[in-house]
Amino acid sequence: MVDNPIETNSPGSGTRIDPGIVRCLPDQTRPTSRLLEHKLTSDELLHLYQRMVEIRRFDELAMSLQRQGQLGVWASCLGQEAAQIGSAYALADQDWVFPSYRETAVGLMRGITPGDLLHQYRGTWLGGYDPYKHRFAMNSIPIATHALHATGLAMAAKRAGDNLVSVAYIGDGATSEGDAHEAMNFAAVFAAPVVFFVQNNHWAISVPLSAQTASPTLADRAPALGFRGMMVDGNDVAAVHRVMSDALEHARGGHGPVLVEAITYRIESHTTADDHTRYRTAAEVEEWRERDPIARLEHHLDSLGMLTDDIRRSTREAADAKASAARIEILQLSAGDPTELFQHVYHGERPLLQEQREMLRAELRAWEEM
Amino acid sequence: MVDNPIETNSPGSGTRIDPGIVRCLPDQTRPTSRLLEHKLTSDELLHLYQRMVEIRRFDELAMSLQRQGQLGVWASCLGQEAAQIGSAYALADQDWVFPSYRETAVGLMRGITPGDLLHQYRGTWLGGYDPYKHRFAMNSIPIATHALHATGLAMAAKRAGDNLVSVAYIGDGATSEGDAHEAMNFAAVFAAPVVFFVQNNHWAISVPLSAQTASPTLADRAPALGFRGMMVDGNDVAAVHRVMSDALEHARGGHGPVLVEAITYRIESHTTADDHTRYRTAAEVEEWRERDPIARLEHHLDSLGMLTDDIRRSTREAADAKASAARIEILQLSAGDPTELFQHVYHGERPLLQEQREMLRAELRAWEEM
Amino acid sequence: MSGFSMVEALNRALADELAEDDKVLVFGQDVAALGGVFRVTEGLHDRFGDRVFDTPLAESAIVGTAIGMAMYGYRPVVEMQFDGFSYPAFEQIVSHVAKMRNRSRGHISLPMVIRIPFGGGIGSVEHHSESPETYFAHTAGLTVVSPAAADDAYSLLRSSIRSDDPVVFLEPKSRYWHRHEGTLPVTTLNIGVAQVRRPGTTATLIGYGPTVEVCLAAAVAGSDEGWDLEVIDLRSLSPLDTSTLISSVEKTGRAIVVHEAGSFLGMGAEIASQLTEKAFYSLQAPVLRVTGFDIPYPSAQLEAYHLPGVDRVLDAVARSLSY
Amino acid sequence: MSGFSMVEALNRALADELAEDDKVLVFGQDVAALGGVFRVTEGLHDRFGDRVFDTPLAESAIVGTAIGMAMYGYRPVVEMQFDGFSYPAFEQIVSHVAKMRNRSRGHISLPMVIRIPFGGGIGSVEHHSESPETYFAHTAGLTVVSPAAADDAYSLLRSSIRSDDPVVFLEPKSRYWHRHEGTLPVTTLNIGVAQVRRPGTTATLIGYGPTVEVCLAAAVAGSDEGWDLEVIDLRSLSPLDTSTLISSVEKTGRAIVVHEAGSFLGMGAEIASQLTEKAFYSLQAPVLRVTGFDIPYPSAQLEAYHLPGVDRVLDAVARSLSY
Ligand SMILES: Cc1ncc(C[n+]2csc(CCOP(=O)(O)OP(=O)(O)O)c2C)c(N)n1
Ligand SMILES: Cc1ncc(C[n+]2csc(CCOP(=O)(O)OP(=O)(O)O)c2C)c(N)n1
Ligand SMILES: [Mg+2]
Ligand SMILES: [Mg+2]
Repeated sequence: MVDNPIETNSPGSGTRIDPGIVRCLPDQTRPTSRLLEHKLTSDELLHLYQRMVEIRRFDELAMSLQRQGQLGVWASCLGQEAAQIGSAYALADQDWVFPSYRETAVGLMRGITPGDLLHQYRGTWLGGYDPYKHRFAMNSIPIATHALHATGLAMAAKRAGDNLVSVAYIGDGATSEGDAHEAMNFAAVFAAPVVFFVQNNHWAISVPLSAQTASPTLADRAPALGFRGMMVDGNDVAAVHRVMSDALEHARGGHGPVLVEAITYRIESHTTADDHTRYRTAAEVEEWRERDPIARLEHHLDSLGMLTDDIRRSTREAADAKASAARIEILQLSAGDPTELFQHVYHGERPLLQEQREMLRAELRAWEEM
Repeated sequence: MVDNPIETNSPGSGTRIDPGIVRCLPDQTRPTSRLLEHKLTSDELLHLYQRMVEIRRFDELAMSLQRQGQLGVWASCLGQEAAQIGSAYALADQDWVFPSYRETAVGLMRGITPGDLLHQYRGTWLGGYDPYKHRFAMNSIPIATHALHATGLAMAAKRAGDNLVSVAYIGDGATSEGDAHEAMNFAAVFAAPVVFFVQNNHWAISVPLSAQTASPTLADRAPALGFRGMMVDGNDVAAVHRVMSDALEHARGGHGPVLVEAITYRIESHTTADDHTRYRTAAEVEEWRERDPIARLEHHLDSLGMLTDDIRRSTREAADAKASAARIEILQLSAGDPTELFQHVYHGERPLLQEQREMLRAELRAWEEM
Repeated sequence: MSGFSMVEALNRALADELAEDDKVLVFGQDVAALGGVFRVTEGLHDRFGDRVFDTPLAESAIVGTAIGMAMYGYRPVVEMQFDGFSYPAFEQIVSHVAKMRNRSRGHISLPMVIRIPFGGGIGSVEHHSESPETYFAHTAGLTVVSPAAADDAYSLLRSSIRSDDPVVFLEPKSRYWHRHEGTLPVTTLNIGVAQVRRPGTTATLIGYGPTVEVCLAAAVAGSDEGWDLEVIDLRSLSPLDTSTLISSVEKTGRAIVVHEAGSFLGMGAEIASQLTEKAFYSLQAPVLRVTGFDIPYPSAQLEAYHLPGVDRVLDAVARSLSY
Repeated sequence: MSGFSMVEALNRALADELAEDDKVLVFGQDVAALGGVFRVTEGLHDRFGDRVFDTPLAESAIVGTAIGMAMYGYRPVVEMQFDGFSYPAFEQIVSHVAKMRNRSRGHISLPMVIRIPFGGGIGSVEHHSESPETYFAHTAGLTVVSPAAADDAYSLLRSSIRSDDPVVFLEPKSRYWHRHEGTLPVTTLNIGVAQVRRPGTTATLIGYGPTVEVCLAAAVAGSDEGWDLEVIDLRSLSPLDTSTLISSVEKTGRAIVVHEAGSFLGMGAEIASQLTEKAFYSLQAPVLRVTGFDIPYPSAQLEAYHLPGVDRVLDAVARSLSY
């Protein structure tokens, strides 16, 4: 079944998309009443498949580097590849991304190198890439705070007459923070071109969605504030791409912000420092493993006759090769000269920091001489 | 026309009352499609009339005391008497009120004396009444912050098994603050017996409602968070009483929080320090003056033949007498011994404050001797 | 009326920056049609249109969206309506405004100004008379300044808007209506440089914002006692102009810091520590502090007891001289 | 394993208070099923049911609702997951927690504890290693304490829960797993009293939380130089036990304050100022400060350069002795 209800919605404000959760690819684990058309060519589907495999491979690499003590901590996005890659693929170059700590796939899609992206986790610096080059803002660890930065940047771009959309990636837990509300309200009031892309992965560390909100949806926050909310199956890369494309178009067209709730699941623990077996059942995780976004796409490609053994193999090999290269890049990261600590605190020089830098310099010299 | 749609709503969550704005008393200024039954006897209506007149008289007194330099500032609630008095009248003794700075009428309805209530504005102390005696928390000046205190107290009362509802009075502007969102979300998640009574008086100092939200209603925030929202004509004391009674019953019955949006208008400037002619038209104010809540009730009582000249006169005289007494009480307020400044900062004694108190005491002695 | 008030100076500084640099934006609560509760932004919306605009009532959002705008190349000047209402924005200020440049290894500059009317003495209600400078000055990554005079307010605000570092700009409410002789524009000292407002030899009085006037009045009164008091206006709390303070103390041997904030971890603590460390042999008495009490800011009728006044400053001078 | 860690001590203190007083509640993010990210609340939800519960992800709400509960007679103990995530609650803490008793003229007590794991040295990512003590200790109306040892953690937390004043309880993360010999329960000193952890005569080292261990290690190392260093553990930052500090300095004539927070307006500033004022004639050198740099907390591989260590403390002792 293919239907097209998205266009039938009045643009502008206050509406949430029917029929609820948008899906485009068949889901093997449950009967899907109706599927909508997606906007991807077969080549694009194949490309997304390759990127998903590659990025999952990267996530596995990061997990193992962390276990080897090469990364301080790792926040896996395993299981969320469709949500992240499908949404990132819909972006235009000029669009801006405001990520949390879990948007590895989005960062890689924006062309940031693995090493640059992982400084923070390796502990070599707090950030590592040029956010302007990739239009990918600094990771924001304080939950929901960056939704305001995304809104501010969108207000600025609109004011400048620039044709771009600013996308805030936040989690289900983040929607409880005051900043999330304020960001959405400002975005609505100023009709700013922002998309709030909420990855509802059902957990905020150990707190399940049911303890986070009494509402059946997060998407309904949008119409309550006078703007458009949409829900999408976050494990369906084609549906995510489609909904995100519509959302971006809506925002780009001057119709104000959009909230996209992508329903997905965090397969791993919150981070490598967490142990999810303490608070959720293996059965629940298993249920979602069966809804794996890569398997879903694979199945679809298969049914189209597009997935030969050759392609599978070359995809895997390409992913392995990229992972090997990434591994080398990451292991070569280093913190550099410790006196850089004083370099970026202010634009101008400060006597107090100069003193402290000189003290450190003297210590470093003394240690060297020992 | 009398109808009763409130009971037909499924209690529990996620619903907003139809048919929109509840009204019970005819509004002379516009055709009212349908009026709902109210829950007040004629005696009660008359009583509320008398209290509204009395409290408006009090507000005028406070305005004039401020002009005479006897109060530092005054935040008038003129025009909002129906919203405040109708809602306060619906409360049970055991219920708690968490007011902002404008809830004078509610405070007087809770039995606080004018003097106790006005310490803050006279500048003699930051507060003045026993909040436990009146179940009327300290005025909260930082916008929306007290909505969280109301929610916490409701969570506590529910836990203790006590049959009470906690009411947070907030303004339209307050709904933009993160704290308002967090309070509503916590209340919904913990199904706490709270009523968020939002006086939508169309202005937050100089910022109109249209610049505060892109949504046509504030009540819709509630269903988006999984709880009940209701709208009422805030200049209709009987309708406010009815909606508030229903809201309290809902919350008291364990069905979770309720948001009541009472649509009213701030007739005066924000405070005596403000000049509303800078940002709004005389015509707009005039339009709302014509919807005066006291005149509305008066008209209704008149139409029932309940308002003799005698009653009008005695009401006015009683109000004047109370105002005279209040005036005396307020003028007698004084700050007392300045060393009390150190008395309530901590429960225990602190050497640093003891030193500072001794210094002040010595200065006071020296000044006396001069 | 001749000369100009601090409110007028701030207004003119905003207008001149708005006129000269179209990247400058001014926003906050009630800054447009109303012109701000203190009229600092009066007329700017009329003149500059939507570059001066009102926002919904949410301080975290005001600062948070300013961050996004600054990232995009604008120079936002935002207003927190009162000192006590800057706290909802605290997380944005401490976790992002102060740290973004460092986090991004220098890629991101946030040239933004957070204007905060601060301090007491105007008979206001609670939360309207706070002195939050310690919270900001302790935070690495922020510049914190406060003018004491109208001419300096003009020049400091313009420099703050032009600074590539984020600036917390503390406006002393009790000095808003004080008039200064002369005409605008003026250029005063740079950010980071303190000003000797009155030279002297007996002891050094150190103030900023609202207390500079108190120090100057104490110096006048002190001359009756035969004291020749030096008065320094810090102007900038972070960075702190330690060298001007040291030079003064090397001359006078005595210092008294005066501020409205409580003593405990107030600016006086930092100044006393630095002076003691760096001018140890010059000091003939400990650096003394004359400050607000360590209590919540009191109600209007009691604030006079709380605020540091001329008598307390003179008492401290006497105490200092008794060492 | 013999003895108990600080995490175990804190867990036991919570359990014992929950058991003895049914008004005690424990809540925050991930404190129930997970037992807290540091396992401080492990097992408490199982044992005490819904008196130990998880909340949605909103710090202002956690503190704000705790205020309402405390008003109603409960004694909430709330957790901020990390130091850097206490800032969204800053307004509730500064404008209400600290001021409610005073505002209500003594009618309202807020017996609540805000637990905050704080400080660095655990190789964590940004916002997870902050030292926010100045923000709280500068705020009148709050009590601020920090244990350095596991036994003290137990006793201080129990006293904090029993205090009728709101307490900000700073738990030094780097000491969480350090074991203490002995068995619980124990009773240590009261809130407001500092402890001399090691007597000495050459100079006084003053630390709290994570830096007491650094001071003790420096004292051991210093004995090689022939120095007999006294080490004081503040335990309570506000109130500050000035008299214990004065007595020590009257004996040693020299003091060095050690903390991870930046120097500018850090606790060292307050201590130095008070000691200089109150022990002026005893001090043979300025009170020196060995602190974290005045920069945003650095990344894991650089934090060792930032944190005050034994060598820097010893250098400071040498500098102090050179006066
Ligand atoms: C303001 C703030 N509070 C607490 C934390 C600690 N913390 C880190 S991640 C997290 C859960 C976030 O959940 P969600 O928003 O659903 O994102 P997810 O991790 O599932 O991607 C918490 C509580 C934080 N980083 N920031
Ligand atoms: C956190 C905070 N920010 C700003 C203010 C300054 N302020 C006082 S009242 C007000 C407007 C409030 O509007 P609304 O919530 O609609 O209530 P109303 O005054 O209309 O009753 C503002 C901005 C404040 N008191 N608290
Ligand atoms: Mg999540
Ligand atoms: Mg209003």
